Amino acid sequence: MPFDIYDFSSFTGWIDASLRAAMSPFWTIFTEFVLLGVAFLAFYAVVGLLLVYAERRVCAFMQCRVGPNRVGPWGLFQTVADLIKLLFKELIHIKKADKILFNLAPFIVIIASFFALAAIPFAKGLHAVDLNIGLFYVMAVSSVGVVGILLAGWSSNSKYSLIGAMRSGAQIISYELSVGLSLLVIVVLAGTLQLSEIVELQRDGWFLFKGHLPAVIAFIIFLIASTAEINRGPFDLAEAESELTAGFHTEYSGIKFAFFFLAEYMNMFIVASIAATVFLGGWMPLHIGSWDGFNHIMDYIPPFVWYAGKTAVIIYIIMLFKWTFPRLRIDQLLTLEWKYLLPINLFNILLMAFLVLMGWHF
Amino acid sequence: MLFSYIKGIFKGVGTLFTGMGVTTSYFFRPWTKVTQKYPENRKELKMVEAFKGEVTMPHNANNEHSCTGCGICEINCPNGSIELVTMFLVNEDGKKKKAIDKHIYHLGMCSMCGLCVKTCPSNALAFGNEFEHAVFDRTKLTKVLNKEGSTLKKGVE
Amino acid sequence: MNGESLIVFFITSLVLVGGAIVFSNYIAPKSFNKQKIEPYECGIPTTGISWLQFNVGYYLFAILFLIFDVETVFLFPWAVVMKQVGLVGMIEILIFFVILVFGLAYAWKKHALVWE
Amino acid sequence: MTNEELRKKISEIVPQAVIEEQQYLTVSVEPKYFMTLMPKLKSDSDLALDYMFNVSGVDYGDALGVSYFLTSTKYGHTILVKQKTSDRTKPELETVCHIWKTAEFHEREIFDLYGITFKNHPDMRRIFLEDDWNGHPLRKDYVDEVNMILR
Amino acid sequence: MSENQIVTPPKDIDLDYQDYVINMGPQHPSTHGVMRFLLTLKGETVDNVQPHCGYIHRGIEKMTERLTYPQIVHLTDRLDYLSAHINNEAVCLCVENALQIEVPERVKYIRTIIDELNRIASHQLWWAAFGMDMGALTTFFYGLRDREYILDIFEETTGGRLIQSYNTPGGLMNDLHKDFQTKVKKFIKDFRKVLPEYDRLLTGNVIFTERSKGIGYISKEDAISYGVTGPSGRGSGFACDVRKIAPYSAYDKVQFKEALYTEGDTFARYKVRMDEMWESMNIIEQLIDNIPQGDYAAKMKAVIKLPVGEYYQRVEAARGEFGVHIISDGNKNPYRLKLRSPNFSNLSAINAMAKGHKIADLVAISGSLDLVIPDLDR
Repeated sequence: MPFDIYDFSSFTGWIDASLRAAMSPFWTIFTEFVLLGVAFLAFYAVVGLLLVYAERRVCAFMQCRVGPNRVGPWGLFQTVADLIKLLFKELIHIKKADKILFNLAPFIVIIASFFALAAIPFAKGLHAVDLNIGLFYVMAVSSVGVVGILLAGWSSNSKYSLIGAMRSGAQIISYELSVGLSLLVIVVLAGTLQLSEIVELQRDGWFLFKGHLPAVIAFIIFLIASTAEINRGPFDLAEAESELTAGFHTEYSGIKFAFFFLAEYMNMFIVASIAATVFLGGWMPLHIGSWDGFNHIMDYIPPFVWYAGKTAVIIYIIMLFKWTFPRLRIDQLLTLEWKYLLPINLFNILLMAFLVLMGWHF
Repeated sequence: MLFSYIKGIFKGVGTLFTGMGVTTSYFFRPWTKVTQKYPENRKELKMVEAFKGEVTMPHNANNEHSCTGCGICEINCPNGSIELVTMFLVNEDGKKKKAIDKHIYHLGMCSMCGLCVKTCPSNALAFGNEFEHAVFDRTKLTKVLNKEGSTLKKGVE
Repeated sequence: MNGESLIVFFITSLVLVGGAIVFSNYIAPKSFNKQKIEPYECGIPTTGISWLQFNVGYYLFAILFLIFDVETVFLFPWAVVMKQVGLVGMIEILIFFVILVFGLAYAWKKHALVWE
Repeated sequence: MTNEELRKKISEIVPQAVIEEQQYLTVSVEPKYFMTLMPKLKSDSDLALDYMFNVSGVDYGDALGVSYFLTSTKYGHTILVKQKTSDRTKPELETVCHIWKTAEFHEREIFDLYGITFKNHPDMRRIFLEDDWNGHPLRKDYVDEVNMILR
Repeated sequence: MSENQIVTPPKDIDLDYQDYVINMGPQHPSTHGVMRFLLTLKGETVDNVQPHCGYIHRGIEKMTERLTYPQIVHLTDRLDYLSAHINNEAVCLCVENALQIEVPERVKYIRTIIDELNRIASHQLWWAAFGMDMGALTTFFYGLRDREYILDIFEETTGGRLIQSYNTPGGLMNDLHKDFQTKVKKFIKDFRKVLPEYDRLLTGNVIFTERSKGIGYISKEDAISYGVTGPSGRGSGFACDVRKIAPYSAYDKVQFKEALYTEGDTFARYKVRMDEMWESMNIIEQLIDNIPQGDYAAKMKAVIKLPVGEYYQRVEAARGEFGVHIISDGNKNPYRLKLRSPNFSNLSAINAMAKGHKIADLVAISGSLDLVIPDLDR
């Protein structure tokens, strides 16, 4: 296949081999780890800043505005300027706050998002870890972030934060289920949990099309549930600026607040990546049946571009949610999960299992 | 019951999509933007004629105004933002005549009600279109409306 | 490089957050003000303590969640090997599902899924 | 109901009431007859003055008074009921807030600005000014040498 | 936790052990101004709401005792700044009625048109802010964008955008701008297209309807008793439109429907305002082509002195019934001027409405009452 020319495993393998030739095994691993850390740190920062900028632009366009346009060309450095501003802000420690948890919370949200990022395949051979239970791992890790939010709200010794924390508690106990079950639908179809293998299985067609109806339902449910899971859009109850001023991060200032902000956007990126990987074939190009010429052209587009494009589309959809819908109330949040998403999900899994058993999928 | 449940889901999702349609359509129509880039468009930015920016006293080319110093504007101002310092001039006939020395206007206290302009018997006052009044020092908002060395227009009583 | 490289991510994130906070602490101005360290409550001093007994309305949901989350974990192994175990596994999981759905329906009927 | 009929009806309830015709039919009653009149105004099916659209406190100089503007959403007639007390040091009047709930806030406002205490009011506190404010600003004899500059 | 953390609660709260007392406002994004609600919560459920107002009490009623009537008029813009022209008109009408001056027909027409434009502008801002209270942030920009056209029309004619000070006892400050009619017609034509878009974005949205239907119910009897007027009262079926009950200016010359809903909840109040925007456009269309020629002000004396007596004038402001009660002792200043502000009465019902609902609902309810704090505090 032509797009195999973009195989990154040979590139990483080459780095590995050349390092091994140059130094001892311990230092090889050490150097590789440092390289990995630096690469992901840079990636994390760039994606975070770009997403904040993108969100500002997208919402501005939806609201008939221009958006950031002062710092740098097209306001591209606005986020950087904001970051620098936040760095220079005083970190205020609230009276009688639970100091340890208060300081621990930003660590937890960032660590959770970093861990989830580790397992995402950006292109063939371009992933940090490729666990055989990759999907399960991502689900588990990404739900840790909400714990950070809960801790942040609880430890702040502010009433608004506490209500925000309680709300995020309600969010934990509902939307994790739907995320898991909607991904389970695809696992039934794929028969594996390894993310690289899931992508590989979509070589001849994305799961969204392969699994037709149940996969589409699962995709929609995943979008809804994951939006709730990352505390965004109509589900930003823990933050709810019109009700709780700023909810869980009311008392956070300066760079600590920035980390919550950053983690929110990174979580959005991770969720979009998972959706792209599991439903839209990750870095696999779009192939349509027997249109060989078309398929061939598609193959020449680098896989990373495919991956980024798909992720961007899903991020756009998640942003669209936020800038269109009113916020749900807390009891509606639970009603939506338990009375709508969960029953539909359970039914959907059975439907998919049935389809797979009968061999009716593509 | 099951039917209405399913119908409810479809109807609800449908309304969500119509809402998303509105925002998306604006997203893809950049020409609907209404933002004005303010300091850049200063040149084109023209306030309408009636805009009440500040109270001014128009002077003609000979540095003449038509304020007789009657004090009606001072009485009519609800906030006390106009103060008149008057003096007596002796004209050619040797008669003493009241005239303004300083027409002091406190922009910071003005609420742009327009009573001074409306009630002025000799139409000496008018609204100016200036709207960039920001200053660092509050005292700069106190202005003297009649210009240095200005005199009363001929024929204004 | 596999699982063990996760330690890199752990350390990287610690460095990112810790480093930024330490750096910010170093460069940010500091001033003390008694009002500044008050918890925010729209400008009014807080009444009472914040960590009061707080009435959460989702107690029953939490219990249900616990049950369902564990069941989801049970479903994953089946999902992976579904094609191998075939119809027999399908029927078994169907029974499992029926019990689950029945439980949910019962909770629904008993108005456990209502926020109070 | 026309003003004539209203006048007749109200004189039946409280014969001592002074009724004049101004913009609206103005009924002035002594505070002691006030509570015999007011509940009737709402409960009487011919009057049915169920909507109190304004309550004004007035300082008459020698007396402090309250004017109640009442209208009937059913018939559309409007009357103005007035009561006053000449006690300026500790003025006390009856509340009507259990008849017209809107009076609750309006009476608190009058208490705040005129110092008239309303008996049986459930929550007689200042509403606009701080609790430790001295005096009642809308009274004619209120002096504030700092903020009120006399010209 | 250390020992000195327990602060004695204020006297006015009955502090159960379970009670969770929280201040919403004065520095809170959803109170639209400096307004404070003291909430007693049971979990997320609101048990009691105590409104504390007066943060921007300026003593306008006291100030008016020193001002002449034309000066008072411009103070009233600062009450409900979103229906500034309507407030102005109330004072002017009261003075004109007291002096028994007949203003020219032209003035009546222009006043009515600007009233209705003002009402639309006010409702647009309300729609914008209400959506934002609910969490739909985009509504804010759409509402403000469309409001801008009205403000431009105002600016051209009156010189002011938000607060116009266009009225004066006896008439208007100056004549209409020559483009006024064409611009208003163009605005109505455009806004008729935009308003359905508002519906698509928010009204039909399932999350919005779920969040507003059945929330903050107040019955018709309670609405009358609390004096909840304007769109908030009409949402409960209380036909309180002063434009119908006691027509002023040119309202007796136009045909319009009073928007009435009987549900009494947040959604009904929302619908009333949406319908009112349509009705206002109808009213303007009936008048805009028929503005009679003539003077823009009646002849007035230089110093206006009202005859001794009491005068009251009711008008329908954007938020409800606005009233001016003037007691005159024959001087150029009023002896007593009482302003009946619609928000003050509307606010008094908030505890009855919000009890038993969630915090999020309280935000929706206070948004649906459309409180403007300077009007409330006066």
